[in-house]
Amino acid sequence: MSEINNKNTSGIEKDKFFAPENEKRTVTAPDGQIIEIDPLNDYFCGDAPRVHKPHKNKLFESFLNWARAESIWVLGFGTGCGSIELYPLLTPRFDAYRFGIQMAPTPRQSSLMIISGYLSVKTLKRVVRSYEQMQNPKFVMGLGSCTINGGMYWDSYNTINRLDYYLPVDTYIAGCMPRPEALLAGFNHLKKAIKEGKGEGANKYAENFEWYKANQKKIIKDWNMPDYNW
Amino acid sequence: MAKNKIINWKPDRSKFPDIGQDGKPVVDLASQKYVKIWHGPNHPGVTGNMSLELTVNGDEIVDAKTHVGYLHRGFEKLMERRKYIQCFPIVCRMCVAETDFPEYIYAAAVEDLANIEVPEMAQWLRTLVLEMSRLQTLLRVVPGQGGTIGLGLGVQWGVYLRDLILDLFEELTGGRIYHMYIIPGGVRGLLPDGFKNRMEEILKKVDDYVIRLTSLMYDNAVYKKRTIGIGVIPTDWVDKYGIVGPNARAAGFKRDIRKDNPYLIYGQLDYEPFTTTESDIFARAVVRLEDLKTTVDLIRQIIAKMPLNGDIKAKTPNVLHWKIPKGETYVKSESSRGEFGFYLVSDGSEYPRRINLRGPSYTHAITVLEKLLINANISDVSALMVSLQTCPPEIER
Amino acid sequence: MGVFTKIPYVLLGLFILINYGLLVTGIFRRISARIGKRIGMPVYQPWINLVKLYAKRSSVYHGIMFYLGPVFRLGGGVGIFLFMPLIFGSEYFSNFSFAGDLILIMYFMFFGMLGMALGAGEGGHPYSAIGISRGLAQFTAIELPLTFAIIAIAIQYQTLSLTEIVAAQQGGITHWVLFTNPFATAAGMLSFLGAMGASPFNVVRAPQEIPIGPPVEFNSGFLAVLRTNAALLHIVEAILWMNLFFGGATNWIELFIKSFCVYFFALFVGTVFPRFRVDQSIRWYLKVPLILGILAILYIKFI
Amino acid sequence: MKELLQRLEYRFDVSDIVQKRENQTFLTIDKKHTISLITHLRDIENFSHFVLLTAVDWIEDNLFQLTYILHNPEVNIDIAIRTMISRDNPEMDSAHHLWEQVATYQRELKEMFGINFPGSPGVNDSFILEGWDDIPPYRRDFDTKKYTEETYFPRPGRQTNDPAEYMKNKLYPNG
Repeated sequence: MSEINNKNTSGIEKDKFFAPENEKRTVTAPDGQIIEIDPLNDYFCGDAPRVHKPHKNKLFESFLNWARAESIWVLGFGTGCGSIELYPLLTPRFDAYRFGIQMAPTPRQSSLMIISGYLSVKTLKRVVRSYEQMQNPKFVMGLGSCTINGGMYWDSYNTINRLDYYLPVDTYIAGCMPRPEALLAGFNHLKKAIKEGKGEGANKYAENFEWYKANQKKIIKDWNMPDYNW
Repeated sequence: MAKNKIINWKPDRSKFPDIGQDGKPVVDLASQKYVKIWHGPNHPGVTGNMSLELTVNGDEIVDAKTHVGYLHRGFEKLMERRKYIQCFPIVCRMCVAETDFPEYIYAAAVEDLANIEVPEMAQWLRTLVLEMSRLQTLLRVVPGQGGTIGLGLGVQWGVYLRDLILDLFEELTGGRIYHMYIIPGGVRGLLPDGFKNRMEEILKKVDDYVIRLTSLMYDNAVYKKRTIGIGVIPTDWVDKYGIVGPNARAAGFKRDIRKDNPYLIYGQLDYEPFTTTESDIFARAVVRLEDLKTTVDLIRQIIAKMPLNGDIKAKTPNVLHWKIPKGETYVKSESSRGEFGFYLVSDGSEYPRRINLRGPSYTHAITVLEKLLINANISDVSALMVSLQTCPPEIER
Repeated sequence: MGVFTKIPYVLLGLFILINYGLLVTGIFRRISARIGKRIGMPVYQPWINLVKLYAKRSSVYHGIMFYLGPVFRLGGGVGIFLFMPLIFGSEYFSNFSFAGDLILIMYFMFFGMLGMALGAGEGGHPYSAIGISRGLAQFTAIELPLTFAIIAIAIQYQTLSLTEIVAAQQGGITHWVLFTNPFATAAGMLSFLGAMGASPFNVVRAPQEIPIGPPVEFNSGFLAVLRTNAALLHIVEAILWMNLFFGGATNWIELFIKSFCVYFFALFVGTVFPRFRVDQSIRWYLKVPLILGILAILYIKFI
Repeated sequence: MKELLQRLEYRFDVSDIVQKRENQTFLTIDKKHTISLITHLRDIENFSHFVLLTAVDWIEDNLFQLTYILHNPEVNIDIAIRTMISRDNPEMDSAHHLWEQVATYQRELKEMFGINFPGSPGVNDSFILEGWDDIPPYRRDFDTKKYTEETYFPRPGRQTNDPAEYMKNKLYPNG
């Protein structure tokens, strides 16, 4: 673990975007005690994500998958314009709560990340961090044609074209922007996939970690954080 | 709130850090007296996708900085590579909350440069669409002010009504959020049969909702306690920081472009912008509620006075080879947040040379919010953001 | 009846109450959805949520206290339960109540908060630190009127045993504390709102301000323990208030109905009020409910 | 409006006056006198509301055009001030002392066009982009399509048509 951290820290120190508050420093506390602080070691973990195998008993695993499918907690992170349709989804007209869909305010407690539309590079960095903080099993839903092939912004210099190069996507919902009905249909599709045991995006991410990281680092130029930060 | 308190309002900085030479507080994080909190972008209380860098001392905010750019798509660059007509699907995506205002001002800017006179019927329809757009935004934002401090019930009811308005939009234009209804020279279609009756039914529901919302939110003792006297914008800030729209009206300035520089057929409609002088969160919420009532009234007037039939589109050249004469213009309209304008430069070719959007949040969300947050309680951050009605997509486009 | 023969019945009571608590949570969500014109989630959703949370494959921890925080919190909930007589007159379901159990229950109400504070503090998230300081400060203010109300009841019946307090209230509706000392009931019910974390006083977990307060870093199994505890604690608190002010229960049906009504007092107040800031809520508790609590003591002393 | 323009012409060396509508005027002034004209308009003529500041890239003439739009809320007229600066070493006097929010506009222009405003607070901080290392993206010589194809991973199968050609082929297939 310390080895990985050292590697990360030394790699970053040359970066021109390295934030000054992340540097190693000594601090004098109010009571006169002198403390050494290395934020990157103190705040983040250097462990890469691991593959967590499904339970061996198939019947038991399918029961757990049923529970996962029927209780989807969506991370409340509106990354793009599609988040405006999440209002009707959670209010009387479409009421997604009926299907066990709730909003969760922190990535630690949520199981589904909705990428609601176009994703600029600056947001992608935050999205990757949030995604890595979520707990296995976790799912990603790409909303709108912008996440599929860039959509309306296919030639924009600041938005990504294909989401599946950066995060493992479980479901795409086409449209610009998708209607709430399409979202509900997408949720049903996702539920079906989870119940069939296909919702293994987190394991896929762990298996192809190097590839995903390389793609992410290609476009996120000021990578002033460790490779993996939960 | 007494008036003199607003005039003499100054942040009490006695227990706060010193101000440095650049006008910013000098915060020594290593002294362990302050904590830096990154508020957003993954935060349910932040409007849209933006983040605030807050330095707090206990519950009180010492220093605040707005960070934007999470929604940057480079519209202004993309539009330079698209023909004038190709810009229409892209321009309405600039601000997702109210998609018709950028559409209208872009069309108006093109017509202004090309000297096209829009037929009267099209002007009425444009006004109707703009007011409907304002209504659907306000139905989300007015109860949303309560939602920021834990009163989610009004939001549930309001967004239900907003869905009904969106249904009407769908009937008229074919789209729920993005309409692309206003095109250069006019609009795309006439009203469907029975549209006015269905509109009136919904407006009755909105009237009923306003009464219930008033007793739920505006007469609520806890709501008043949380909002009165918080986030006061002093009157001299209005010109200094370019505050427009409802936020200026709450500070006692009668600024409404619909009234000051009437565009479309607003000159023929009868209404008076509501102003108040308290200028705190509650006053801004009251102004927005009055705006909601005004909008309902305006839609009723439009439907009553509107001609039944007429030409809806002026003659334009083939839009695929349309060369706009050289020139530049600035066109503005009053959105639900305030002055919303386009600066359009044409170099005489088929492609626009430069387009720049002026959104009210450009000043509200950065300069004003940073100032208001100092000395505020961390509980009031999201209430302040919603009361300024910040909308990040129009800052970064 | 010996202590060891009681243990199976205590466990049975715990099982019933946890499930009843989850059911009430489900109904709570469903009714508040109906007020907002929605249909709402299925009643059995809380059970699925628990299964899902326990079934998460990975979890993140931040040290020993982070592990122990949810355990202490659950210990607080179970502790209140252990010393609370559920059914008056039943030998099987009066748990381990004894002569001074009211004091112990008051202690356990704070114990869970403190344990949670230690655990959440180790999580290191600034929002949990803010939430804890708010929660402890507010709970101190909430406990004051409640303590006055309990002192009033203790003076009235000359006992600190819950069983005896319930026994003294038997024999008709007019014997309830609700009628014999309305001030104590008013003060107690107002602090019940705060103890439940219902809307005007839910600044501790305020999702729009500090999402979501102390449990912000808890995930997977830790969160599941907290959720289990929340279901148990809320219903046990409702039963405590029922025992104190509304005459207790002599059978399970009465217990379910009475605790349900007490529980839903918090819901109906909570739906139509936004939340106070923490300084405002402390100030409020030190005004109206505190005066009511003092009045309750004066009322019982001099009238 | 006419009187105002006459007063301005008398005091300042303004040219290219275009009055598009009766409440909107565009005029040009040289770089040196821009800030003093804006100060004059704000303090003497009551143009107290600052609307926007933006730039236009005239790459053919090797010039940047800066446009300041001011608004007079008392008589409701807009005035837009154009000034041309060289594209080789783009630099302009800062106007942040007049309105504080101008600093934000100048920060954006520095990032998106590379126009420098010495002395403007925080002008060198990144505003919208993060870790940008190409030429400023709003300049005309920056090709966004090429950049996208090189940087992001375009999904194969996208067809792009010139709409004029496409409609011509569709409507008149035989030429």
